[in-house]
Amino acid sequence: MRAAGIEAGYGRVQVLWGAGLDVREKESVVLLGANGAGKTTLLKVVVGLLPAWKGAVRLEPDDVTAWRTDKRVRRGMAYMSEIGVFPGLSIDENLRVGGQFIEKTALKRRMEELYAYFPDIAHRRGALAGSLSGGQRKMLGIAKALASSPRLLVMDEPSAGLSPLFVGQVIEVLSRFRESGLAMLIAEQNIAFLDLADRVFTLDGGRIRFEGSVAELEADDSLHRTYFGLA
Amino acid sequence: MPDTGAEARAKLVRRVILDTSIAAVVVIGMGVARGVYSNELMLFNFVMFLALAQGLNIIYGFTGYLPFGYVGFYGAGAYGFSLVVMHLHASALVGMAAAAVAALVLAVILLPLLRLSGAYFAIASMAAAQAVYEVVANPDLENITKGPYGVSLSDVFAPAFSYYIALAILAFTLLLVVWLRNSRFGMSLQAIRDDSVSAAMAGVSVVRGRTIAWLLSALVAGLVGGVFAWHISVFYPDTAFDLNISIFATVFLLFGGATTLCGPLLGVFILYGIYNVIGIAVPQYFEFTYGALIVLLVLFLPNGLVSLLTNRGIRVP
Amino acid sequence: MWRRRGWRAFARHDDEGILDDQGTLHDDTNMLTGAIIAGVVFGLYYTLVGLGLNLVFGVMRIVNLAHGDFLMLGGIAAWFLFTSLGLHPLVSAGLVVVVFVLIGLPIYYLVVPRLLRSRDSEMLSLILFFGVSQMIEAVTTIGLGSTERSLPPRLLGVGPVILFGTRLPKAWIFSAIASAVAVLLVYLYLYRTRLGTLTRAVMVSRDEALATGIDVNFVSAVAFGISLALAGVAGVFAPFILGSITPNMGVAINITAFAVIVVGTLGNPLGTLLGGIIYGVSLMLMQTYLSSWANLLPNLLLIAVLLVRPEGIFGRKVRRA
Amino acid sequence: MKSKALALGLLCAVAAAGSANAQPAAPAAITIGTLYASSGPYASISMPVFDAFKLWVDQTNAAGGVEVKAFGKKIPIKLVAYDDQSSTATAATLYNQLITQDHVDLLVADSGSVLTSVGVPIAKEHKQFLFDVSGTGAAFFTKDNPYIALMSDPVSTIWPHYISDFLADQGVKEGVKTVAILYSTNDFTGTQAAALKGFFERDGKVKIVYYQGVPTTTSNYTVLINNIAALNPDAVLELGYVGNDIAFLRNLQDSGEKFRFVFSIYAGTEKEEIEKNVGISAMNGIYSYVPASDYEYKPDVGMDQKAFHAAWDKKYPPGSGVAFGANAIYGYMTGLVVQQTLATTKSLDQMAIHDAVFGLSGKLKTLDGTFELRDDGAQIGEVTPLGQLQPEGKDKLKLVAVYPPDLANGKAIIGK
Repeated sequence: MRAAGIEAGYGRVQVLWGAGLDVREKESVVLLGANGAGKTTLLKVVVGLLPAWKGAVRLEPDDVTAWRTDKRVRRGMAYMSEIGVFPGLSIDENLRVGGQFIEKTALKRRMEELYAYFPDIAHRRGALAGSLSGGQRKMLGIAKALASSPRLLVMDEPSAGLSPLFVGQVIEVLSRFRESGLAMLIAEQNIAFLDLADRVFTLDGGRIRFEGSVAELEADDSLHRTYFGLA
Repeated sequence: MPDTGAEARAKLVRRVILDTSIAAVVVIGMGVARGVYSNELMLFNFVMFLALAQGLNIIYGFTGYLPFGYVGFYGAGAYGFSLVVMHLHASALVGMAAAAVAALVLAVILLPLLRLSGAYFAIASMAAAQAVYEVVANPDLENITKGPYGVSLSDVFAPAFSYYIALAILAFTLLLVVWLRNSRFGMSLQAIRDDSVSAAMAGVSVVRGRTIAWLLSALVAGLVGGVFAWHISVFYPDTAFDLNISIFATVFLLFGGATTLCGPLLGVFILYGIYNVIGIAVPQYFEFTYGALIVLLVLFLPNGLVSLLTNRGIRVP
Repeated sequence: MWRRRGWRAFARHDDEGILDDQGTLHDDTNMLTGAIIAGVVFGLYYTLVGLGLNLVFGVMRIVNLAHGDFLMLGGIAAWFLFTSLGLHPLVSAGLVVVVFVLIGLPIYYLVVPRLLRSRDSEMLSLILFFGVSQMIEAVTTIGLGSTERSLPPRLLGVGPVILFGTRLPKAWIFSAIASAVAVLLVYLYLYRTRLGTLTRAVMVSRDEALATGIDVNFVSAVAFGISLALAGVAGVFAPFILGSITPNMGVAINITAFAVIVVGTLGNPLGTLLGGIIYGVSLMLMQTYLSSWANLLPNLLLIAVLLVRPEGIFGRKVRRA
Repeated sequence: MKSKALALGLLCAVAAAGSANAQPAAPAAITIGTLYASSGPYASISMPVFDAFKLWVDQTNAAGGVEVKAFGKKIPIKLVAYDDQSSTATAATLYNQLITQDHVDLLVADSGSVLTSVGVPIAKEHKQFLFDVSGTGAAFFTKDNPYIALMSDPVSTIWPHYISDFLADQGVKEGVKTVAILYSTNDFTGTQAAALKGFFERDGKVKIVYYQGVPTTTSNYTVLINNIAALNPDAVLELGYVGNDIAFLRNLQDSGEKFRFVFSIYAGTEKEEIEKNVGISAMNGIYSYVPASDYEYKPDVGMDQKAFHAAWDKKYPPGSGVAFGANAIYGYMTGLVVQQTLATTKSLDQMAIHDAVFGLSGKLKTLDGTFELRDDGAQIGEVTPLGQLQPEGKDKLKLVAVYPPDLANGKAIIGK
């Protein structure tokens, strides 16, 4: 997946000024940025929830810039928003909605696989997602996004609203999927997620400031101060 | 105005002068029109709708609440006027005071509706107006309201005098809008409309602001309803609570563009003008065109005619 | 009402020397139970009237102020099919469902996606559909004139059906059954089909549905079509329940339909069932004990529910501050 | 700017006064202004009146115009008609329009009390005589207002007395002891109900066991009928508009309840319209008023009922929308009064027209009976006998006048 020269915004307010990034096959990329830097906006352009004013998004081998989200999802992209689940639907239904494009028996198989990954939610399949705790909800969100067996999982702040303990659990689960060969694009401000990163992009004021490995990021003094604090 | 510089103040003064002169031209124009055009009732209806559209502007334009049942205050005013004149044999001006009081009392009773948002508020206010109508028109209350049998107020019938009182109400309403557009209070109302949470944090009293706008808006409708009762002198409850009155005022307001002074005026002059010219001859075709116009308006020009200019950054009074 | 032998029956038929088992005992308790039973059956019809409106609100968060006019069109269609082709209303009902779903799709794509992009779509939808309602009313009046139209009562059978001792028109039973079937079908659609699950997902959160890659427009368009079909079916029964249909009946229907769906929880189509029954029973009780105030009822119910329990019975936050 | 406008206004006023003062030669046309409601709740009573009035205008013009005594010759009629769509607000503006802009010679009101109401003060204010077709509201007729006369339809308080007379007279003989009155809460039916209640209480022969008003928008009567049945009344009087009567009669049939005497206003007065909507079996045996559309008065002026019905069917073929009924008679009847007024009035001055209209009182006999006015303008001459819908052949119903005896052409059948 490659996005280049993206300019986008809401109404008249421009948020992105020529941002671009790429995620290669089976690669895990973390997009680091403070609140308001434009992370969510960039992800929305990537998955097709927001039109790009300028620039292009490619999901090799296609130019998907003009595609709607549902078409991109069919093509192997999945998006997990900050909310991530439908609180008014049951766990089972959430997964089925996530895997809506998959053929019936394949979906059933896929759901069993996912329940095996997430035993916490597996034994409450009929319960409403709204009744789950924050951590469980996040797990369900991931499971729902993965229900369509995507090649690329795009996540917006999986740590939002979670206690450090649950953040650890989320990272652990994601790392397992990373090992299984899933490509990931994670927008975060929590540096704990850098453990998952093959590469890092940082976004500031609607522009990409840095691109490179975690080690290179840590080597850069000013960036290091911005994201790791003075500690 | 947060800016206290001399230049800003001069700018404000210029704006107020411009707004006020527009208001004055409209009021004087409608006064003069009565001398040259003899269908007084049509002119009176224009004055009524000019005032009602602006009254609605006060609540919708500045707070974002759109009461579909705005006609409830109008009806309350009409009956406030009629009850005092019928039972106490009061003079018409006392009746007008009663009209104002009746509308304000109803507005206070309905204050809790302001807790509802958007469409719920619109629908609930419509139900409230219907409920008041059902009470007023109930034959069990015939001794008080004359029930469904209608009111006759021939004792105070004074078409000329009541026309000028209607003009005075229009002037009052227009000045209210001018004030809201240019005062600190009006600005804070708009801030609440756009973002009630931040406005509250910025120290603007959300509840107080909305309440005042609601009462002012009701007051205007009540006064218009009162002067309507006076001017027409014979009417039935379904005339005073005709939902079309709300709907017309709403369409005029939206067509012209809320929050501005000129928008609602344009809306009334253009649409009600067309209505009176064409609508009278071929009402069904007109009703259809009117409906289509509304649909197109909402889809392509949701902020009204004036947004053609404001979208280009031009300030419309 | 109980119909059995009683002392009053004797008194009544005494001078004719006839006593049959049509002898009647009426008392206050029977008026009460009669009103409640009639109210439930009548309420089922109003469930049908409100069901589609609520579905659209639930899925799109817009208020279709032309719902009553689509209902009227359904009635006109049934009238037309009967007078020109002699079609039975139950057959017409099936045709109306198909045609109205098909009409609903283009109307949806023409109007709603654009509407939903605006700043305050919930509010603007009220106004927009008011315009649509005006257009429908005008076209119908131009085409057909404004007099009352209805279908012969015999089509659904004349004479009463006795239900728990209360006499009810046959037509009421038919429309109550039609309504129950409609509710059941909507339930099956929402809870037993893939598209239905997606529809509920859109109802829960339109944004999340978009993010999940659901084709929200298609799901909504289908819901819109179903909603019109439900209105149309309700319209087919309208001549039997409301006596007759006129081009301008839509507004009154709308107000009642609002009351029904607000009472039964906005945005929850199945809650409409409860709303309809509450409305029906209260209306019949009002007619029994305070008849001239009966019209006050839907309005008061609506306001009371919005203020006291705005989230309805199944809950959703609607208050602003 | 203001003074200029004022001067202009003055000029206009002077011009208007001038033209009014100088007695002009015969005008090219007599302008008659009227309103009608093509949509809304009053369309069903307004359109037949308007169509019938148009029929009269066309007929008159085809004959070379209307005879105007003041000019001693026939002058064609120019009809100016606006659609008020059942809205009183619109109607008020339009009455004003007709008087002040179109300067009509004669002003004819829309049908029904509600749409007439707003015209009454406007006509009075502008000293324009109002031909009130069927606005029977008692408040319209006051001694201090000479600018109104009711053409057809006696005032609501007179209309229903044959019902109570019949029940007190023949009904009681057959054992009718109790009556239930169910009315729609509007001016027209509300005043009739109140009048009936007064008559029954005054006579003291039949007891009212149920007296309830329901909103005019009521569209189903099942529970109301059940409740009435619970009280076992011998007679049931339902007073409503067309839509109410349709719903009531359908629900009554569906409920299977039988009462010995059932009355509904429109079952007879708009028989064809009701028949279309409820079918014959639901109307069999129902009592109603007998309008002139079902009763043959011998007219001195204009067509009789049969000829008029034929002319109507020719111009408005059955099924074309507006059904023949009492309101059609009212519209034609109004035309006849206008015709006779112009044939006798000294001038087109509005007070002269008042004198001419009142001069016809008691003398004019049309297909609607005798035209007679009280001195305040209310109609008291045209009575409406009580009738009953009785089978005629296999699938037809005939409205038979059964009371008072001098007008009766059949015998009432009171149920057992």
